[in-house]
Amino acid sequence: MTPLTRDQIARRVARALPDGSFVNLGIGLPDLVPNHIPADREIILHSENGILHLGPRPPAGQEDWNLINAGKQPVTIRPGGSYFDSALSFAIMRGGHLDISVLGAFQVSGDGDLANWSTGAADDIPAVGGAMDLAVGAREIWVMMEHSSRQGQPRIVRRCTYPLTARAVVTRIFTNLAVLVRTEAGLVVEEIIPGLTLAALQQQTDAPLLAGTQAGRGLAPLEG
Amino acid sequence: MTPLTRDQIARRVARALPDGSFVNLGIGLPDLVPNHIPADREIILHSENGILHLGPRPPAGQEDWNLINAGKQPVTIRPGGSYFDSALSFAIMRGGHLDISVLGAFQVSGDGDLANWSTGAADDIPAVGGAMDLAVGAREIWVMMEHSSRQGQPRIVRRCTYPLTARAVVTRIFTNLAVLVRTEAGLVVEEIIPGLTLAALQQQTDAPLLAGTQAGRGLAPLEG
Amino acid sequence: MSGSINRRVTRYAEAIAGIGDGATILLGGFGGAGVPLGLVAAIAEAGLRDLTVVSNNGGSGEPDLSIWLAGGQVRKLICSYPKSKASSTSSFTDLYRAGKIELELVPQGTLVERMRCAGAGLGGFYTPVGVGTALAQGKEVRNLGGRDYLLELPLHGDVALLRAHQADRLGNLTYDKTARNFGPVMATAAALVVAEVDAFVALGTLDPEAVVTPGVLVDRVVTVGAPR
Amino acid sequence: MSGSINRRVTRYAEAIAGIGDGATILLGGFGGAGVPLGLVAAIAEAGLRDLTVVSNNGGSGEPDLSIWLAGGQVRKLICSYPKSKASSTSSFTDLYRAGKIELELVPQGTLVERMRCAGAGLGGFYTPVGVGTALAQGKEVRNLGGRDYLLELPLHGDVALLRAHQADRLGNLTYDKTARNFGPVMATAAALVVAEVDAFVALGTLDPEAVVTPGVLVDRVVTVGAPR
Repeated sequence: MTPLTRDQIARRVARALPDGSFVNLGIGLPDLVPNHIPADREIILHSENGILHLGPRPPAGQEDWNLINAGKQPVTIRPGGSYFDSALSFAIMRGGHLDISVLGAFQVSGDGDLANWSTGAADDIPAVGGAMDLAVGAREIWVMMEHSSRQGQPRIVRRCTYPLTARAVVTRIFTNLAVLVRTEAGLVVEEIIPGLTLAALQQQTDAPLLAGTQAGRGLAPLEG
Repeated sequence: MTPLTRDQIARRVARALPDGSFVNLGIGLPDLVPNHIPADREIILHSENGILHLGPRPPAGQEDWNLINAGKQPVTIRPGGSYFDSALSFAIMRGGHLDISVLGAFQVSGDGDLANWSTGAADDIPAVGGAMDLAVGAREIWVMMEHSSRQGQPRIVRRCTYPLTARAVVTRIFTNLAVLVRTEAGLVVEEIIPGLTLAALQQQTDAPLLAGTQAGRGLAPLEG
Repeated sequence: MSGSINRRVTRYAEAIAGIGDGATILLGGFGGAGVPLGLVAAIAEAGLRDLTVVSNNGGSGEPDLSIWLAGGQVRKLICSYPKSKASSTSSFTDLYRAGKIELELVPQGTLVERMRCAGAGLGGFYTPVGVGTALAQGKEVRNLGGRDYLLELPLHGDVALLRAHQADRLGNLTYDKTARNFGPVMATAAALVVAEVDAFVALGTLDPEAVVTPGVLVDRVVTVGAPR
Repeated sequence: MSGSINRRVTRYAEAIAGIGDGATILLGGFGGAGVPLGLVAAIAEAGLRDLTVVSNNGGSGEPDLSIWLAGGQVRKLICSYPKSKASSTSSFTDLYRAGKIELELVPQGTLVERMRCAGAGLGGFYTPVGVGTALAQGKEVRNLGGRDYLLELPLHGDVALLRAHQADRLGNLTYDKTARNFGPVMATAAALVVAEVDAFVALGTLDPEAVVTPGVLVDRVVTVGAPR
């Protein structure tokens, strides 16, 4: 029973992105996704600072600091890309024009509430950036994160204790242990790493889980 | 005592446009203004359909029907001109970015109310276009019109009887008889055609008039 | 990259496939500039009925919106300037006087801003335009910062039909001169966005700085003169 | 045409002339892209105090907003992301922890939309962003069409300081790649708009289709590297 590595989570997410989709990748764990997009799939990446169809980081020495992503890192632009101002960029995000927004998170609730912008600690410098905008508007909001915190606390919870980013938005969760989908009935486990039982997964999860099989879906092995 | 012709009113308005100003000219009487702009003055014209720095109508046979003004007539663009979409065009109008909007009118009240979009007649096809947007937002709203209607009714009134375009917006009125400025104290006549007395002008004007001299301004002869 | 995305369709019938009776159509153009005449003809030919049409103008007697009006295809027009020089003989005038068409008259800047509002995922906005006029009837008036405003609500379309200049297979668009007008905003405000273009160009041809409508907003592109 | 309009100024001192203590400054840029570093330096040198600064970021330790913060010039920051990797040692962090600076934290899309609202002459707008979060505190929540929204108000500047790519004497601007970001909107939202550009070009050089900020929105242009 081996939890996925961060790169394996990214690989699982990358495989789930439909061919031809327009996607925003948040900063943090989602940064790893582009490295794993299958070669036969055309995925158009958007970044909040006003660019569509980002390409990879350029070779050292060829960075253009006017061509960066939301993480302020140098990137490239692919043929068919475009630049636009922040107003249009956020209209694209908030207006439901992106297929998927992939975000990191501190916590997700069974109701799809998302907490990913602030730990709420007293000495934390508050900073929201585009997090709240990204969490509202895309047709699907996916979260990728470790299943538990470094202190071993569940991150999939009945109710978020960290400050909320948005309510009832997350549709799918990819962790190092499982893939979960939010349904009317609740959180359904669709994939689980081989050797881990649903009962054992539930022990590491605060929100109640349904097996894919219970929901009439298969419960498949999670592979990175 | 000769009232100004339509072209003379246009010439008076054109002389009043400050060098370097950004101006929107409404349809109707304001159409005549560009012909009279003094050669040593640079006036940048805006049209609501998304163009800055319009030039004159092209020679016959060289019309480009993708290059038109708000009156749907073919125009040209001058060096330093630009195209933009309707959202930005109306943001420029409504957001106070134009120096002057010059409009035709049916009626103007002493309080600066403007009526220029509908006669209110029962069989009139209602059509507002950009009239209400143009009447709100420019730093100055100027009206140019005949002093009286074809039926001899005053067009400068205590209260507009035609449907309003906007309230308390007009700052200056150019007619075939006079130039008037709206002040805190009321409508001040700044210029009047030679031979016409203020009393005679008042007879053709429903709203009360103040002489420029009363308001501590000169009362100058109106020349087209 | 497999190049799997291709917004181009080769026939007008494909360009308008799936648009049904009762649809709300955002129709681009100001006067004669920016009206997708080929798409207009295709909708006329398809005989769709009961349409709600959002258009700055009401048809000029040319083969524009006029032919939908003449064909009795339009139930309601949302418009800033339904009059035209050809008004006295236009279909709109006849239908309106006969009470056979519904008109929602909207100041032009409010019209475009309501579509932008829809396209940007906002719930409404306050505008000073129209305060104290007949067009404020039934609208909430609110004083904010000492000035009165009207509350205006988003205006969504089921479909936007646009005229653009160049397009690539990702759906990126440029426009030609003042034919740009409502196109870029309508492209944000409809569930299905279809553009009729002068030219379809290879990917990488369009300058990323000069793309006006990014492809993420566009679903189908058809070239002017394509077969029905 | 006499060519009497000329937005160009030759010195940074001229570019910032008239900006006073207590001004609200809209400062362009996202991360390091689009920050007008020469104008930032000029404001620092002028020693202006008590500034309210609207900026997406809070300074990175580079000679950006950081130098105004370090110089104690900023009373209040309106910002989406005041943290930086250099946070633990940044001026903002120190000032904030010491209670010496006021922070208004605004989601990035709301920040740009509030400036657009101001620039477009609107009175406010309803956004779904932030509903049910700590950033909704004190804001009106309103259900429109079945969804909850927050009322957000326009954000005006006394001054906008922008970084653009090319300019002509009428003030028309283009931008370079993702350095465009907040520039085009900030140019609409301030009483005085000053752009620092890579190059000043002859009138007629810029393609009218590719001008992003029309000159009507711009008051002064200074070229990077101009004398103080």
